[in-house]
Amino acid sequence: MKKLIIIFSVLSLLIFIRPVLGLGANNEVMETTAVSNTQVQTPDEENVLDGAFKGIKTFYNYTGFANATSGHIIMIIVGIIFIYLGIKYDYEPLLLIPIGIGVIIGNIPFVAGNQTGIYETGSVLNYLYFGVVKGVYPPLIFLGIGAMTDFSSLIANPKLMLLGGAAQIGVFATFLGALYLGFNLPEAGAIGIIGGADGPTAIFLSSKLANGINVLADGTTVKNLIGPIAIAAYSYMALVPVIQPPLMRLLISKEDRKIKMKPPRAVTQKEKMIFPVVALILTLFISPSALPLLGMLFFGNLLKESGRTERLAETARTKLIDIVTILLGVTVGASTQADIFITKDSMLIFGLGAISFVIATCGGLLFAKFMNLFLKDGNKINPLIGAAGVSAVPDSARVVHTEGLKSDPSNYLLMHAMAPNVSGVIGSAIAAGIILSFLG
Amino acid sequence: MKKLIIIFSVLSLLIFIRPVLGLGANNEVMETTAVSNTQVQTPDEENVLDGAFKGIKTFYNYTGFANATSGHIIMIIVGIIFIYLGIKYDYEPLLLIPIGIGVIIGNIPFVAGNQTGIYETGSVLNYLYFGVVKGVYPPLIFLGIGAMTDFSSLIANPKLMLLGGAAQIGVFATFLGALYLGFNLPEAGAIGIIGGADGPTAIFLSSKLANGINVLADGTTVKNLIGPIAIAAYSYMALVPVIQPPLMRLLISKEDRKIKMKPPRAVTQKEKMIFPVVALILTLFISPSALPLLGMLFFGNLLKESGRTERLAETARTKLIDIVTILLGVTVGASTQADIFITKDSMLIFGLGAISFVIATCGGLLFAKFMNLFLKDGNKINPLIGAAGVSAVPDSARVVHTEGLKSDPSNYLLMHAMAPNVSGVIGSAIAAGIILSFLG
Amino acid sequence: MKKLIIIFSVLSLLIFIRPVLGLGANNEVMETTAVSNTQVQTPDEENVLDGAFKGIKTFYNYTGFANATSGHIIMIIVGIIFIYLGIKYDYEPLLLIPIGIGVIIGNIPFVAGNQTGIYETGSVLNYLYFGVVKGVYPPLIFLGIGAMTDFSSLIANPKLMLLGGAAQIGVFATFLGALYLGFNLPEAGAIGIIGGADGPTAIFLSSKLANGINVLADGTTVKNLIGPIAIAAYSYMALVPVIQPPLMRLLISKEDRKIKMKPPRAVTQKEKMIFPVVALILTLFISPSALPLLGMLFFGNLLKESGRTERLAETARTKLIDIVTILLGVTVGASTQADIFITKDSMLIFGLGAISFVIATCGGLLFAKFMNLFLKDGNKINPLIGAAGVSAVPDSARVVHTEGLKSDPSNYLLMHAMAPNVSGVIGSAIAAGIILSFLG
Amino acid sequence: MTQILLNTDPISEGYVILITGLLIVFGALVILALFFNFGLPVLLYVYKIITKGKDKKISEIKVKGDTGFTGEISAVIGASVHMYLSEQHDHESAILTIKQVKKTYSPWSSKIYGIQNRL
Amino acid sequence: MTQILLNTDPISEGYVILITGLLIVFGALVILALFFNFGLPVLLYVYKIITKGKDKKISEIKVKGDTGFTGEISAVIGASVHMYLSEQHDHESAILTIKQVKKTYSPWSSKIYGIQNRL
Amino acid sequence: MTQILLNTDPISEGYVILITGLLIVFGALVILALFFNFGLPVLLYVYKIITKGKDKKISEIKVKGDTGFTGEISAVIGASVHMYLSEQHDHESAILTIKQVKKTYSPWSSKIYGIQNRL
Ligand code: NA
Ligand code: NA
Ligand code: NA
Repeated sequence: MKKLIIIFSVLSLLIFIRPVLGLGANNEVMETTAVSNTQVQTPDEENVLDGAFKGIKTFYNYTGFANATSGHIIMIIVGIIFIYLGIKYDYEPLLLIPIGIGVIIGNIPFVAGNQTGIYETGSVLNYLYFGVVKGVYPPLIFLGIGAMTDFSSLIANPKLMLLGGAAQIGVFATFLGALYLGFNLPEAGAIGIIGGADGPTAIFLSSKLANGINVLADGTTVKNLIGPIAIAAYSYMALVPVIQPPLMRLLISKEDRKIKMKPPRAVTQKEKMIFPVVALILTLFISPSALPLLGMLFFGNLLKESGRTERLAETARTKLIDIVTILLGVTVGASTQADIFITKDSMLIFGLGAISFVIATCGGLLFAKFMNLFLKDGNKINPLIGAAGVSAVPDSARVVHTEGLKSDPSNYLLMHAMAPNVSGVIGSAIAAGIILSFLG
Repeated sequence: MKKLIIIFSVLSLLIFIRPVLGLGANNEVMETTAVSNTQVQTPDEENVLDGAFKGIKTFYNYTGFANATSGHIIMIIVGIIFIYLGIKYDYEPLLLIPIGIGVIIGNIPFVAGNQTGIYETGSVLNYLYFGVVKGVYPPLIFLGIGAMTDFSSLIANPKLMLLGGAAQIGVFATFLGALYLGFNLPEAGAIGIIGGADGPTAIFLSSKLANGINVLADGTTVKNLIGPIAIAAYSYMALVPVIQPPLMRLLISKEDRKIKMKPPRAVTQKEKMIFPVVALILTLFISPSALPLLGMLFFGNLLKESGRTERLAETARTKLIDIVTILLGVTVGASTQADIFITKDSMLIFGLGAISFVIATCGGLLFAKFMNLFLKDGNKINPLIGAAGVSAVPDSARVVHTEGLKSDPSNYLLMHAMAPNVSGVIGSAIAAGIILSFLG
Repeated sequence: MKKLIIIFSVLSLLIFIRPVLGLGANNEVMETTAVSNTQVQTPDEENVLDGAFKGIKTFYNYTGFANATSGHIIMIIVGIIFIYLGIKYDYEPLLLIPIGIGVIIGNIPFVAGNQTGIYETGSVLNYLYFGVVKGVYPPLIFLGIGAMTDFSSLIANPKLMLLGGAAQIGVFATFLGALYLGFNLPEAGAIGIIGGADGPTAIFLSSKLANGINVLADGTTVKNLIGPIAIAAYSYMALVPVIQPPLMRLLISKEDRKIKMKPPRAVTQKEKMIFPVVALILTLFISPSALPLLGMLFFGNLLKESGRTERLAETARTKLIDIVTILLGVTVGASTQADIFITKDSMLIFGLGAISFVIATCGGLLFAKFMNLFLKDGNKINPLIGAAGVSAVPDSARVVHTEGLKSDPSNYLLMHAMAPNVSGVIGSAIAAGIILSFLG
Repeated sequence: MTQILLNTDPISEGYVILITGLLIVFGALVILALFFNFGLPVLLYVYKIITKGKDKKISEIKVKGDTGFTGEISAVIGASVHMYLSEQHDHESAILTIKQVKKTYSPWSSKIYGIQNRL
Repeated sequence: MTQILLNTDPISEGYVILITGLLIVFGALVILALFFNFGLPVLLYVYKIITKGKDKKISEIKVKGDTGFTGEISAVIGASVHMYLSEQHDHESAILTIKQVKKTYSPWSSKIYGIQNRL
Repeated sequence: MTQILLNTDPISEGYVILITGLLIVFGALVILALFFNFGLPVLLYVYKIITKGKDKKISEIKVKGDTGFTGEISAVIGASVHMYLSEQHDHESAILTIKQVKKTYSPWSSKIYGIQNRL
């Protein structure tokens, strides 16, 4: 054994250190005499050595150092900031960290042609990005959401659903704003959905309307805005705890903030089972284009509530949603390749996104105050929960809860805020369906 | 901060409530004078308002209410019934509930062209349906099955395998029946496999033979029968506890039902490890076209029995099979889109399906009685276990067990019924391979 | 009920046993008189019976028995040996068992045309093989690896990284050897990476360079060497405990083997969080083509270390990596279809693979001795850990540990060996990137 | 890809969609709200009459579902969504476990490996 | 897609396939049965002779596999498939655990994270 | 697919790639090593100064991270990689648990179902 190995290694090392020993390579190849060999040798020697320098020079042109642009650097820093926010301040870490690292990955400077970049056909990232471009990931995430969401607060107090509707003002106002800024109709529709405060819905709609593929009646091709829209949606969702509180204090009076609401009634298991089925049929009959989103959402919820399919629900809300979240996060992040991402449009979209969240929140809050005009004392709702209508589940609900506690430490609003919160999800999915029907 | 937000929201609200304030939209766009503005204004106002009504009218044509047909309603009710059976009577909930909700999702009336329906290229459902159409899901499910099935009862008592063969009479008889009813050969082959009482096998074979793509020698294209066949197979599998008992009482005498069988011998771990490898080679050498099914089945079983790959086996029989079951169930369900599903063919297929289960059960029972003629006392088998040969693991085995207990409360048949039960699975996979070789 | 079933079964049985009763089939079809019927009958009878024999004859040509070649038998035996090694000696069971069963599955003889084989478009195996051909599986595995690898030993003692570099000599020497043996440049590059002792990297690079698709400048198409390269890489990785110890004893003196190393310093959580981000940026700026591999590796590691995304890390290192491992193993195994796999090239590749592991190990060991020349006493490293630089995590590290204990039972080298071990992974990924840039 | 151009001017069309959209979203949620306010109770009542108490299985769950689970209590107890949900969840699965301890799963029949039902 | 038309008349061809198919399915299962009745014992005996008792590892498992696991017992104990399977399963993994507690897994080598082997 | 032919003769080119490749691989690892030897400490020091002790959360983890976890100890305790890693892992998640017990997760916000964070 040892013997064998010695021979092995010696032999192979010989081959390897040949140039040092100065034996011609090509003489084994093209039988030449020892003489011509030595003649060939010296040039060959240099050949190899300065070849090495040439090689390094050549290779340098492939490195990121040779191809880096200010855009790449900026985006990489942005990615690092995302990660930092996720880790340090715990803003949506499960999204900001994958997206952040994705932004870095997507902005490593490379030379096109080796199937490296996310926009190069045949690259691995491109295959994984497929699920975003074709809108496949969002419904799978909605499946998991459905399997982890409890709709009882909504069933117990259906009128709170309207708050989820009011917040959709954000969607349509942003849509209008985008039109004013010169985006064409489908692009504006996709941008508007940022106001839905709902990442998967935003990705789904933009993949259908602003995918860089569709051609309009007037022959112009829509821009690919999936990246900016997704990043905007997720960023502002992460910032809900920063955006909403000031608006609440601004629009809701101290007394109103103190309003205590009646505990929601208990909900039977049977109601919970019927809810997803009925909601699915009703909402989709009204807005069929929302089918992939709402269909999967209520499917997941039925798996959870049926009491017979717990193992499927468990898988849907853990491993399945985790896998999809990982792939979605990193590819959405990587889609922010500097040369494609850093454009005036992206900046406009971020501006509109901020406005849309503000409008949505205000819409929810004001509509809550408006509803109170028609409710007799004792039944009045605490207007704060209107802010939860933007969805961004369950952050905005928690923000409401915290604000409520600030004005009255014994006032637990979380349960009540969950109703508008989840109806906000349904609302923006319906809105997405409507926009898709009109502009798809 | 506050300031900023106030300006933000005020500005944006302004934009939003413009029509109420009566400021022209298009005058910002096409610089007109204040005069022309007010002139333009009023029509524009109406324009927008009655435009809204027009809009709602237009949108109404997209809603399910506008497009619903009796077919849609019927199928939605069917879906609800599936879910009800799954939840209330616990018939195969892990299959009936996903399929049921899928049936509902697939029968939401929509206007074609927005990539909504499962048969529209580019729709999410269509991408998920891919795994059914290409027969990718069934082998993955077989992988999980293999990783959760214990073949020891079969190893301990190999002669019981024949019962699994006898039940395949159901497959070929149904095949023949379908020919009589005018289906062409490939279609008939796909329909026949319903008699295998084995969902994944049925989907796999029909995706290869009756997929609406293949063209026959005489130029006719085969019909796409995947949906009806899958639904029929799963429905009757769910109804095994209803279908089999009467046939048992009909064909097996009271005394026979009382027969007690010798306990199976213990099986060594080494035998369990060898079984999947040998069974894989033997069965696939005989029926190579069954490779995707049997290959994965025995692969999964080896992962389970090797004792070195427990973590892979665990994943295969839990999360992986769950994910595939979710996707398979909902897409198979959704493939029952009324306009495509409600046809005379589907009705015929359901009829044949019922017959096939009856024949398969009878075949198993009668063959068991037949075997007893050659077995000396003490070695005789209880003919009831013949019914387990239809597979439908492990329901039919449990049905046998229950029937056995009815005639003799001390007669535990489950262990013995598992042997024909699992061999029924192997049998119908082999049968599928044979049919595929002949008609593929 | 009973009644119904009796009629059912009787009817259907009638249909089934028709030939026995001697009723003509085709007379129902083509209205003939009872007379012509009986005339038609007898021939028809024979027709069916000797038809059956014809049928069996025809079918026999589809069976493996009819199509088996010596190649198939050899490969099936190889597959069984893989499984045996995995189970009996616990060599990499999680890889050898799936690959082994895959080898068997891939070498079941079949008649082309029924979408059975892994190389037939439309077959299930072909769809699963996609992830190998397109290099999608390897990055997903690297994601899981990152989520389960602890880089602290590397952070604590960065100079040990160089050992991971030294071992890459194996990669380039093998590359050169392949050139000598007449492989063209891309093929040689893919073969060279076997020396990286890193399955996923080998699959990734060969899927890009030696995929049977690319066309060279001189018009020749590269060979598809993914199968042989992957099998070689995994086989020798499994044999690391056999290959390395003799070389260690051969090259490292008794005293050197006794060297005790200072315990690595403790590493803070913050360093662990920063490592993946910085390492990702640095390594990919230098070798951008390694992006899919190193990007995912460090992404997974950040998920692990961030402390905020444990659920994603957990999924990545358990269920996700398990699923990919199952699919990768079985398809890589199945890709060894005899007619395509058993070639002179494969044999050469196995030879080169063996050499490459030897060279890599020697390179690591010798470089470790070389480093000691520059380290003052007390800081000296134990040259044995150089062998861990080949990666093959964590086997080679464990081998080092065992060898260390043999010469001094109180000398725990594992911790120290992990540093070169993981840096070996990074090193060979970088090398892959370089080769891809030059030859891609 | 069909596109309805109600107006030549995208801005006006924008307003149309804005108003239409809001009305429809509200409409949808109102209908949903109405159903769960009035439709559902009726429906459940009818169902109860039809099955007149035969309906064991689920009613159990129902009863269980009620006791010790008024919104107030959970609102106080579960000061976090998770707490609320997970408690709810254990609560259910506790019942399910009892019911399904004999259950098992397989893609042919959902009855092998019931334990994993709680995986 | 190849199609053999043994007969011009599909019905007759149907009967051919029916008879052929049944014979082959039976044939396959008979061969399988015969192998496990006669082939396997021989094979195991040969293997035992070859490895003449060196064969520790697996034989352990074997022994373990036998004790306390005759079909009758499990048939009575495990009145449900699940019970039977899961017990069986714990049974094995118990052994595996002892054997593999030091095992770990990685796609290069299957030896990191052995604990997760029982995940 | 771009291919640089520095030499007409593949063998010589092979040597070029061999030398170039080795130099670059080493270069990369050297840079990495240097950064973690000198760059990182500086970086952390700067960060510390900037956040001057505000930086609670992570420093906790840090401290925790240090105590009872010198390489030597783990090298002895964890005689297998797994032991080492998993201990490390429990170690962290213990802290995380305390920190995140109120956390919950959803793809909109990562805060529903924190418990499953340890799934
Ligand atoms: Na929303
Ligand atoms: Na069957
Ligand atoms: Na390596």
